[in-house]
Amino acid sequence: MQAAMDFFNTPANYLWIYLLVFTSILGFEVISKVPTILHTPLMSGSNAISGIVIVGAILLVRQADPNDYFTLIMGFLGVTLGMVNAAGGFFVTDRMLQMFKKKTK
Amino acid sequence: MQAAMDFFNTPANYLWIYLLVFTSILGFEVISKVPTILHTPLMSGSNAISGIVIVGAILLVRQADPNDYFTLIMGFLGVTLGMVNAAGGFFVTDRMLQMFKKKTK
Amino acid sequence: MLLSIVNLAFLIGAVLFVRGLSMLSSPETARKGNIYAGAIGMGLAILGSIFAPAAKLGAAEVHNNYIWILAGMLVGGSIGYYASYKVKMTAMPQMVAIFNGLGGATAVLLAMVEFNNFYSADVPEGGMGALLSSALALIIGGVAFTGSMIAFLKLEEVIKDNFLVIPKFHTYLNLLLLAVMLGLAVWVVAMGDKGEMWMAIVFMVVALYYGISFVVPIGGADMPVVIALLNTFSGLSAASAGLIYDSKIMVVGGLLVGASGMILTLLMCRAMNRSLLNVLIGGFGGGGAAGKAGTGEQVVKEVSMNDAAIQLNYSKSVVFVPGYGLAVAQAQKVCKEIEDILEANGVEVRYAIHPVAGRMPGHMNVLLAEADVPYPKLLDLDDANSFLANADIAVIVGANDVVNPAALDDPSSPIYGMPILRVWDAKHVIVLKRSMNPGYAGIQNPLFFHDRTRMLFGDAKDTLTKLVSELKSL
Amino acid sequence: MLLSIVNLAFLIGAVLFVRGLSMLSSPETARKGNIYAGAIGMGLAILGSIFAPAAKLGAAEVHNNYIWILAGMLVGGSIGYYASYKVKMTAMPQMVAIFNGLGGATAVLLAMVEFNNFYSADVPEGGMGALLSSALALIIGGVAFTGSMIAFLKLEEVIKDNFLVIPKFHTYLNLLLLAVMLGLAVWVVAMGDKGEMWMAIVFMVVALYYGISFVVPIGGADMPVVIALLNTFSGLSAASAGLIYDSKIMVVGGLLVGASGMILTLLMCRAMNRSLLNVLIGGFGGGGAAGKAGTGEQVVKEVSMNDAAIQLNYSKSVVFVPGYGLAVAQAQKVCKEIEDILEANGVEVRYAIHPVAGRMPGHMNVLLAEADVPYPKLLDLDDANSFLANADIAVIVGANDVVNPAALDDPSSPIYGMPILRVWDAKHVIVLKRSMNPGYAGIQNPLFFHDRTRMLFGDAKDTLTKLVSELKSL
Ligand SMILES: NC(=O)c1ccc[n+]([C@@H]2O[C@H](COP(=O)([O-])OP(=O)(O)OC[C@H]3O[C@@H](n4cnc5c(N)ncnc54)[C@H](OP(=O)(O)O)[C@@H]3O)[C@@H](O)[C@H]2O)c1
Ligand SMILES: NC(=O)c1ccc[n+]([C@@H]2O[C@H](COP(=O)([O-])OP(=O)(O)OC[C@H]3O[C@@H](n4cnc5c(N)ncnc54)[C@H](OP(=O)(O)O)[C@@H]3O)[C@@H](O)[C@H]2O)c1
Repeated sequence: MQAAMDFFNTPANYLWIYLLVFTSILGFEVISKVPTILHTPLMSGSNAISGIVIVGAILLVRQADPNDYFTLIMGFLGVTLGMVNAAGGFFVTDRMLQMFKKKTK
Repeated sequence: MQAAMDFFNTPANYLWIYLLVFTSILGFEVISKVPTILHTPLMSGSNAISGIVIVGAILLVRQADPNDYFTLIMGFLGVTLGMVNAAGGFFVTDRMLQMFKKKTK
Repeated sequence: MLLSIVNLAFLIGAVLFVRGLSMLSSPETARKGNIYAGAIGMGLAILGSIFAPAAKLGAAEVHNNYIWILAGMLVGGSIGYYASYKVKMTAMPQMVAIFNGLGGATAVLLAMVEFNNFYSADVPEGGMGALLSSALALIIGGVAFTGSMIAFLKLEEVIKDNFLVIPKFHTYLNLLLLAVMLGLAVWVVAMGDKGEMWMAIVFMVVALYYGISFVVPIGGADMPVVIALLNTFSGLSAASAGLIYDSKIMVVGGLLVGASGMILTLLMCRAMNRSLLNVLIGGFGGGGAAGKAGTGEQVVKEVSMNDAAIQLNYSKSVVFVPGYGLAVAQAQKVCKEIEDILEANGVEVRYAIHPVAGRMPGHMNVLLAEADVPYPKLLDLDDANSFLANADIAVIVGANDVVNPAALDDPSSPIYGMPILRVWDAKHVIVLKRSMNPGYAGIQNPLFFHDRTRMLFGDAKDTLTKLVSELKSL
Repeated sequence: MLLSIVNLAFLIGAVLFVRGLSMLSSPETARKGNIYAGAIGMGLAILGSIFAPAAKLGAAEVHNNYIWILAGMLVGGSIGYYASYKVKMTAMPQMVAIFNGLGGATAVLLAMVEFNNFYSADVPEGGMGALLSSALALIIGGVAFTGSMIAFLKLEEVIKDNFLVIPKFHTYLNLLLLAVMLGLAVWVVAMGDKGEMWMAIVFMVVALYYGISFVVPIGGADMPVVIALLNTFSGLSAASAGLIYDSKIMVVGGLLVGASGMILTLLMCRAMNRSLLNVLIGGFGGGGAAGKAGTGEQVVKEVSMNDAAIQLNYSKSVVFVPGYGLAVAQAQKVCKEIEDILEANGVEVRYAIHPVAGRMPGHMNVLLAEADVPYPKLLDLDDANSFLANADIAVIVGANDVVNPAALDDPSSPIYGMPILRVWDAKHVIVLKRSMNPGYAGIQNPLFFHDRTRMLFGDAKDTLTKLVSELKSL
């Protein structure tokens, strides 16, 4: 308990908590404005953003020892999966939104 | 220039910058939803929030040496002015919004 | 200098995520928004992490191993690109489910490597913070991973609703698993550097199993809600992994996904008039064959193709009510064709869009947009109900649950209380479906036995195509 | 433990600021929102800073000196409370200006003390960060302080538009001052601990003087825009002071105020169809007596009280167009009384609200809310213009610039291009004002010479009160 409180009160961690709280609120504010007709693209588009884990995987591979195959393979898998998520999500969303576009003509 | 970049790149400062950027965006998102009819209360209500400087003044007085009259008087002034801003702003906004309230009956 | 550029790139990337999502709130800017967030923002993040100097990584040595990264990106990018162009619009929920799962899996990988590094280091770095964020990434990512896979398999109907379920006690089993998982998390974090790798492995196994056990008893009909919820999880797991790497852009991106998934989850629950808890532990749809009874006694009236065409042609206003069947039959373009013919004859045509018609939020909108239906013709629930009150004909194209009057008047029905489209307010109702089979909720629909209702059996696309030629020959 | 509670209180306070402001977006929740943000949020922040343990302050010793704090709070609270109950709704801009100034002044005080501590310490704490945030608080707070005071004095008409202004070169003077001020800031920060207190004092003097010089040449008519801008500054100065004290709640609160001020500034500029730059350096209103000419030649037609009453009574629809004069005369309640009488006779009554009518954004809405006019009767610019096209009578109650047709058809007019209310589209126009004096922009209004226009001179409240008795006696 004490340890948890100390953790929370460390200035750097406490600053992180502010960032977490306010970014979450921002997320809710921004996304609650999206109208129903765009909910499918929202779902796939925001899903694509969760491919951001790829950043972690890239940093992991870069730090790995060239002989540490465990880490390298895990990292490679991470980069691959993250990229499928990011690229696939982006392209499918674009494909959908292209349809919405056409009607403005 | 180098000093400025180092400053920006220090992890703690960099984290602060995120908080600054995202809180500002959040502010714009939240406030741009306020309709014209409530702009006067918004002006005075948000103005009241700028009375938050009182926090700084309080911390200042608490740290001052009891014989350091320069700091004490500056701090006292700060607390007073901040309090006028916060309390005055709050009450005047409340007074205004009370009028808006009445019409729902 | 490089560090400043990289830091700035990350910051701009994170801002673009927010900006892109907020541009999604209007059809005019949506496509650009996706490009801002999904291409430029993500691109900056990837470039930033590839070129970040050693100082940013907080590592003494950096070996780069760029070949591994490039290989992963090429493989992943190609699969993603290929999948996105192959997938049918009807299969979007499955696609999102798989992507969720992949994001979650990546978070699990990262967490396990971090545990491994932590325990194998002489002086573990990061202390409680490192363990806490790894534990979070592991739990949330693990549940997102296996949960999404089960959701995918359920949607593909590879596994059935009663697969692996212990009928009465599954809820208790899940609560037990949850408690064990959280207990393990606290234990691992509290042990600090006295912990060992096997603890993390046990923890991972439990988290992965919990994901399976959590989703397995939920009825197939509720999968879209579950997928949106797992979307939240995959976002939060990315955010937790971001804490491991002290990466703000991962945290911001992850939280945005989390917020989006949560909003969609709650929205679907509200549209079905059920609480999230009810979806997660409640039976609905899980029972599977709750309906189907009582078909024998009542009589269903059919209408001929020709009669239907004449009725449509001489009406003043027609409302199409699309549902999941429209998606299955891919009938949206033919539907638009009929709209054009009718409008040319002066008939007023609208589409009534129920918020949970189809299999994901906004499903019908995407399909009709694909067919070039202008969106002012799409009415939402309230507008549609008031329009229906004065409409001549309602044509139900493969919808079922969303037009089931039992939701209004039969308290024993599992969908009782869900707001629905009051199609029987129109003077005539024509229902296009292939059989008397029930919809996703698995229950019979009294609407089909209503006096004003006429059935037109057959695949929606076939039927509509025939209607087009009938209409043209009138 | 105490530290955790204090930290949590600050966090909750900051969240309440956001929540409160977002509740301001609907009249139903607005009052509660103000209580969340202004009372509970601020209360938590104050309590937190009073009880924060020494560790939070980052100081070895804490002397508390609670008596000074208590005294300041009592004095400040009483003044604030008293002022808020004394101020007339018409004087809101002045009040906001003063409060802005106080916030800015506090930030200046804090920055100066920080400089003093920094330079007098053996080993200065905080380095570049401390100097940078103090410099920011000093600049922004200083400008907000003196700028607001000048804005206040201008609104109270204590100082005139040409006071202290060097006619042609003032813009250059300001640019020079700005450059000097920023140069000083860079110098102070770059010198680091080699700096001395006198540098900070020079810096402060320049900043305070810049605030004066910045606002002095701006025309009285543009004061509301300036005040909103200074509101932004006071918020940002609070945020900068927050950086000095490493206080997140000050930063969050300050930034929210900054965003709000900025939005209001841009909104007013847009409603006047001018850029912010044009307001800040451009002459409009500054010239003062640009209008007033040409009154002699054209003829103004008056209407008698009795005729006006009859016209109103037998019309089908009446639009009131309130302006600053309504506020000055405090005529909102009588106006509502006339509305009630007319509506009882079956006349449709609406209010046309121009976004910059009065002296601050939303000014008219507050006044009419005070008189219990239901807000669906308040039409915004576009709705009002389409309603006016079919209205029988437009009654201008102390408005002038916002109904000036020169904005549409006279490219030489200083207000050309500003969107206005097209009152002359109504069948008859009745103008209530005291004289032929121009409005805030200081220019003559061709509307008063229009065929359809009849003047009804006198204080708006008197005139309307007389109209009430005429109407009752009909
Ligand atoms: N949209 C969402 O976000 C969401 C989220 C959660 C849950 N759900 C659930 O999904 C359901 C959606 O309701 P709904 O009315 O759209 O669909 P539904 O109730 O699932 O009914 C679909 C109907 O389409 C017919 N059909 C299938 N293929 C067809 C074809 N090729 N041609 C013609 N008809 C065909 C089926 O009957 P036949 O087999 O006889 O042809 C079935 O009756 C609701 O229960 C809702 O709660 C949706
Ligand atoms: N609202 C804002 O946020 C905002 C912001 C920036 C600028 N402004 C500026 O403020 C102006 C607002 O326009 P406006 O049409 O509301 O007001 P206005 O143009 O300032 O005109 C006010 C009129 O009210 C009359 N008046 C004053 N006291 C009166 C009384 N007791 N009884 C009857 N009439 C009285 C005055 O004429 P007499 O003296 O002859 O009676 C004057 O013509 C615009 O120029 C706008 O750009 C407003």
